[in-house]
Amino acid sequence: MSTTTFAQALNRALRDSLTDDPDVVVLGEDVGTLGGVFRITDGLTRDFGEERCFDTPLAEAGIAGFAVGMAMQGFRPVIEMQFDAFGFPAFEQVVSHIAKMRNRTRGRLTLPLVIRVPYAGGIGGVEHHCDSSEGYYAHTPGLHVVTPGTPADAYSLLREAIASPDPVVFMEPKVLYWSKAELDLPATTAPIGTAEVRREGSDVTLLTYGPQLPTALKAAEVAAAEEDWDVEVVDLRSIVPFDDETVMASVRKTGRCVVLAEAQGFAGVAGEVAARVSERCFHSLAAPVLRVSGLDIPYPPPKLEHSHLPGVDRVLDTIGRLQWDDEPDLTYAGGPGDRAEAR
Amino acid sequence: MSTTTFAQALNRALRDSLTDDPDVVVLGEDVGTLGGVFRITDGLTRDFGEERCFDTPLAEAGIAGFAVGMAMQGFRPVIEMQFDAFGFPAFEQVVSHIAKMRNRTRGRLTLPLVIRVPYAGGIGGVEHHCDSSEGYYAHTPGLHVVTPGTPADAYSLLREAIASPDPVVFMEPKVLYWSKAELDLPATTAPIGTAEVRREGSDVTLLTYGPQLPTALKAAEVAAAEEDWDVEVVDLRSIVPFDDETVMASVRKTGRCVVLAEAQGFAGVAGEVAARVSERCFHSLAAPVLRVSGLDIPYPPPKLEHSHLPGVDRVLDTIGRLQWDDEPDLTYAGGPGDRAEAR
Amino acid sequence: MTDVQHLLPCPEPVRFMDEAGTLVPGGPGELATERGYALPSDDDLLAVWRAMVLGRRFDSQATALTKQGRLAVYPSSRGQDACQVAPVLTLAEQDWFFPTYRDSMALVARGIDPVEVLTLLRGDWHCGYDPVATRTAPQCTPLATQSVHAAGAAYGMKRRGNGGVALCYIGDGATSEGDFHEALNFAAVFEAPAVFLVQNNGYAISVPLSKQSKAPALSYKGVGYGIRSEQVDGNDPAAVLAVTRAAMEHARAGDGPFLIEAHTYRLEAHTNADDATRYRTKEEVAQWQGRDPIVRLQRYLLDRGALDQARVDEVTAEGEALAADLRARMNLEPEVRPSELFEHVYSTPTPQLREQAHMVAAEEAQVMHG
Amino acid sequence: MTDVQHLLPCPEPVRFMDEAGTLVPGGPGELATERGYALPSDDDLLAVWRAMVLGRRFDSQATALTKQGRLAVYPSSRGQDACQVAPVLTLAEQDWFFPTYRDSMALVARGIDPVEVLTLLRGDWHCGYDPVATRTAPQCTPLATQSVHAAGAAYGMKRRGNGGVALCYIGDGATSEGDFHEALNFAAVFEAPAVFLVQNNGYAISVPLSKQSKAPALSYKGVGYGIRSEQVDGNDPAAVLAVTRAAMEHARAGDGPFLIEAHTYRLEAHTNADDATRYRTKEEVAQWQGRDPIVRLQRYLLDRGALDQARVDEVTAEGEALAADLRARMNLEPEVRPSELFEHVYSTPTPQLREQAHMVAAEEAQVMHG
Ligand SMILES: Cc1ncc(C[n+]2csc(CCOP(=O)(O)OP(=O)(O)O)c2C)c(N)n1
Ligand SMILES: Cc1ncc(C[n+]2csc(CCOP(=O)(O)OP(=O)(O)O)c2C)c(N)n1
Ligand SMILES: [Mg+2]
Ligand SMILES: [Mg+2]
Repeated sequence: MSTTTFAQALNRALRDSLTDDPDVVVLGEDVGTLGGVFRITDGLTRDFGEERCFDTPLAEAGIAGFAVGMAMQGFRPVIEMQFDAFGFPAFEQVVSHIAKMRNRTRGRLTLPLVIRVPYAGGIGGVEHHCDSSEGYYAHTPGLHVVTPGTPADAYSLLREAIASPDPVVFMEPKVLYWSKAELDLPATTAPIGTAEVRREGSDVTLLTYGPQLPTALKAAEVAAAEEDWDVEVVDLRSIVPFDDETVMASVRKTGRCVVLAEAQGFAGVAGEVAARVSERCFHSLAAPVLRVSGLDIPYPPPKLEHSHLPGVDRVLDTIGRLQWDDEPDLTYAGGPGDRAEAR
Repeated sequence: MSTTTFAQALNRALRDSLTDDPDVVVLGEDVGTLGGVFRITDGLTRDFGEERCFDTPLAEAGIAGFAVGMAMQGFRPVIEMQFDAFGFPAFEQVVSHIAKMRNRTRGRLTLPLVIRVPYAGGIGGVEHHCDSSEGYYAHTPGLHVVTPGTPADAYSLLREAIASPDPVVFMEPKVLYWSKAELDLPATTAPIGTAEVRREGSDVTLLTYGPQLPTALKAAEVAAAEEDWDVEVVDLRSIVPFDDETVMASVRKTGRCVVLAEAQGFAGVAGEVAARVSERCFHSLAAPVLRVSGLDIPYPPPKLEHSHLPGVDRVLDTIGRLQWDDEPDLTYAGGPGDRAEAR
Repeated sequence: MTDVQHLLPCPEPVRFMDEAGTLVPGGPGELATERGYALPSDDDLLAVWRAMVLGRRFDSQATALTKQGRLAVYPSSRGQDACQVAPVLTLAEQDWFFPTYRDSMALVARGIDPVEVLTLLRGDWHCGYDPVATRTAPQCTPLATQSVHAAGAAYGMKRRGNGGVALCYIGDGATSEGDFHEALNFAAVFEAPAVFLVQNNGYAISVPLSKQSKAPALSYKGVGYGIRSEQVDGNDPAAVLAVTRAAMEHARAGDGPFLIEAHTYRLEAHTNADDATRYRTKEEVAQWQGRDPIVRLQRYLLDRGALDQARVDEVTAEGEALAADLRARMNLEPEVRPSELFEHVYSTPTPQLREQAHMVAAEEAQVMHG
Repeated sequence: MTDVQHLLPCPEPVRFMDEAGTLVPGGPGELATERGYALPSDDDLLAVWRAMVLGRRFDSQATALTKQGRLAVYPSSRGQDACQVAPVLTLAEQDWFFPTYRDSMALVARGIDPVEVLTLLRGDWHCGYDPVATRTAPQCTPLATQSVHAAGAAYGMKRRGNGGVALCYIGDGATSEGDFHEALNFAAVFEAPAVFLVQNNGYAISVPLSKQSKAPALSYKGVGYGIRSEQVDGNDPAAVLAVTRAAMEHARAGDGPFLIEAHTYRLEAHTNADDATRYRTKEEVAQWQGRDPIVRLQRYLLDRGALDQARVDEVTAEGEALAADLRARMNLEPEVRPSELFEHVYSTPTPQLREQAHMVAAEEAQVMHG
């Protein structure tokens, strides 16, 4: 076993895919000579040549659309959007073509491409470098949306994404790039579409993914140590497809559920997960499903990001509020009078 | 009282805003001479001149960004995205600037602009002309997202949106453009941020908005006539801000809730609404909150759209499934064996 | 000192014949020859003429089908016939074609079954033909987005070394979109064998070119990408054929992309749902009616004796047969299956889609049996 | 016949002085004069020189602050000093400026408090200055997006009739973005008084211009929009000043937008976090070090006797004072309030934000008291 960072695991996945399949190409801004601003593509151009890993002009719609065209010729492009917010110029290409081409053509024209998106915050980055954009993609039928939380998953899920016949939006939590594991590569973890129980527990299910996985595990530890709550942590890994089976089985077992996601909370993935669990486990639930999400604000400046990011305390507070009241968050929302005034 | 269509109400709102405030300008593709492909801007150029209502080059990011620049000079641009899917090229401008400029500049630079988006389907339109894109905007902090369901609201909410100091994404359900009401204009309805009980009822709350409002009202009628269910229909009107008070009050009263929205269901507005209700009304709920949404597929071709669109029957079926089982949708999902196989 | 002359288009549209089908001596015609465009052979022009006649018959039949409610909508390309068919006839086996929503006539010229061409507009599915088998991308509705695909596909073919070229159509209005810019740039940077053909028909729905661009001509955009460019009289079938052929050869020879602007006009409204009288005059339309590419080429060929009335009648009859067949097949109600909605979204439906498919199937069963 | 010569840039970058600060006789210098660019007066050049000296001192101080952890990141514009300051000095009271993330030096030249300039990078808020009061848009990170704002603001000023011009900066890499295309086109179509200045420093992070564009020069993009264009030696402060001034006058006179490409180089890495040795050679950097715009202009002014050592010392001291003040103020930990996160999202917080503000306030209180 050797120590492998998340970033190294991704790099290795790209290498092994390039080696195994001559149709795989890696392209994007600065992915060539520089090896990417996060060095995820480090050395690929050197080792596989300009033809296999290359820089493009600076235009994200162009990158996405160019990859569509290459995929039409049988290539398997892996494109990088340098940061989450810089994927937005490509939104039309992603939503109107990449997500829909297979369906449009009755499966005759498939687009086996991967869109790598370094996403979310916690790295002290300035505006536009820390957006959580998975909700936009997850709301778009035709895309798979995958987000690893461990180096082993980073490797295995990326390899599977590249091999997939369907387009995959591969969301890489930037904050985890430097996280480590003892790991021998190649490694194969559970397939896309499956969630993973990262910690077994009996009192409450904590559902999370990507950048918040460490927070969840930490919170579970603290909860066990300080509050004697036995928290089961489930890592979704794949947002689309969604693993209802594993998730619902856990909640039916524990009877309580908190959904933890870093993205702004309103109308995103956390809402979906909470709604699904509430729909499907209604009679198993001893308390409402609560969410711990990022605030509904633009990603804050570095010196204030700690107030935005769900932290261990916020998770523990929320678990603590899995009471049996009808209005679980009144503690913070103030009394009814206050809420009326807010209107 | 005279008969007014939804489209006429919008046109009148634009006219009255142009009359009242010399800083209001209307711009977009074909909004000038042609009066827009839906004729919402009909006659504005003729009556107010090219300076107040004008055609732009064919580029949606350009339109949105140009409007940002004009707003910086004190104008109040009202821009039209010709169809929902044609708003996607402007996504970066909307998400990275329009939504964030006020916050970025500590309120010093505000962008009082309105983005009109004819959206959703039910009109036999081909691909890219029927997308439900409200979920993307609702998930973006800094935007107001408003969607009228009646001619009176079309008028009143659009006037309010144009007068608002904040950017408003104004979602116009295309299927309602030709709907009518007996109405004298100008009319003032409840403000942005408030939901409206469209039909009182005691057994179940049906939460909906925009294109599905007529379906909801129809379903409520049929439910009363055929099933003796007394359905309360709540029209959200404004997705952001969200009127928790009205919504929760209704659900606490009825004890049951169905959320009806046309958009693809996964990770969108319906999920948010269902999650909120489940969180906040847990102990009042006699059954899980269920959703009736569009399918998680690209918008279908015209001859198949009826299978995608939530219809009265699907709503009634769903109300009928407000049983007290733990797995309310197993009827359709097949047995557990079947679900395992789906994996 | 940079010299850019070789990148700039001809200062007037390349043209071989005037509106009466007479060869233009000197003037643009001479310029055309100077620039290396050869007047096509009679055989080649006969092929173009036939394809235009058939294309236009198809087009008018499609418009008629909208009146009978058989098509949801139809954007006619009547008047743009030369642009629709001549470039398509220059395509080789391995080449890919990237059409827009307006280019149905071009698809027919490409040999795609007219019923499959109209599937999108009939509404039984989105794209009716097999893009891989026909080497033709789905007709593209989101404007200019296909141009980037064309750049990528062209580069892909270059990488495959199969000698293929991507031919991409785009409208004058769509050149304003950012994607067009990115496409030209990517094609140039990767020296992709792509030919971009702008059908400048003067309008984007109601918006005239004067509100779309202040460029001396849209073909002057090429130099900003280092792309060779040309402008051509889009209603002169000979010129369109000659210039496109040169462009395709340029691309195929590995000399990089090529941009063509063809000046033309759509004689019908934007679609059958549009009211063109709101934004253009009868006089303008009448003027362009006098520049009809079919009339022009037919007269030229008749004058040369390359064509006779018998052949005209033959091809007219061929057109009628095409139209009759199209009518007959379009009058059959297409079979649609709700279950198909779930089949192509992913290679394997997600569990979520399977649940939804079950729901729809159960509803269908209820309707059938209940 | 279309004539486009008046829209094309000078076939070589406009230049007045060489690397040694000697006026260039004939060649590009002559071309410059032909095209109507006047060698700026000594007074004007002295102002540019002073602003460059102060700007560079600011820039090196900012880089130093990253090492002390006072800034999260800093993109230096060292070497681009002429482009940074000369155009800004041509701005009139009512004009608007649209800078990118790299243009901090330009903001200082514009008179914005250096601490407010660095707010974004210190991380206590996003934009530290008041855009309305300073007529300066927030430094723009999403590439090219500001160019469309500039077009709209320019058109807005035209509509207001206030004689204002929008000056927009953009990098060579960012010209590949669709927004740049849309901005030029909108500006041209609406005859907006906007000047677009491309600082072509040869790289977009690691990507060299040769992989970014095959244009003869980026300034050749203008003709495709009907926009007058120019290219200039971006390290010749006199040329940058003269060309920008002409462009501003062109726009102010109602003659529409203007595109300038300034050839320059960033001497530092992309940001302090970047490792430029990965993609460029020491030799290349050294070569450009020899083209330093400050050295060049200073020598020119000294040679002419317009500047003497006393004045050099004076301005150097001014720079030191600026740096010392900046250091002192940046060393104070800025006060941040979590509650502010909710204050500016909307003019009135939504009920949802109020709930979240309550939550954060309660957490803060818990931390304080618990
Ligand atoms: C991105 C996008 N925006 C808007 C539309 C709506 N629309 C369809 S056709 C059209 C005009 C296109 O004009 P042009 O490119 O000149 O092509 P033409 O219709 O003349 O063939 C518009 C605005 C669209 N299809 N896609
Ligand atoms: C839309 C977008 N895509 C990607 C980035 C990431 N990025 C920041 S700077 C940069 C390079 C910009 O190069 P250039 O325009 O030449 O400006 P320079 O940095 O040389 O001043 C990139 C790719 C971004 N900020 N915005
Ligand atoms: Mg057109
Ligand atoms: Mg650069």
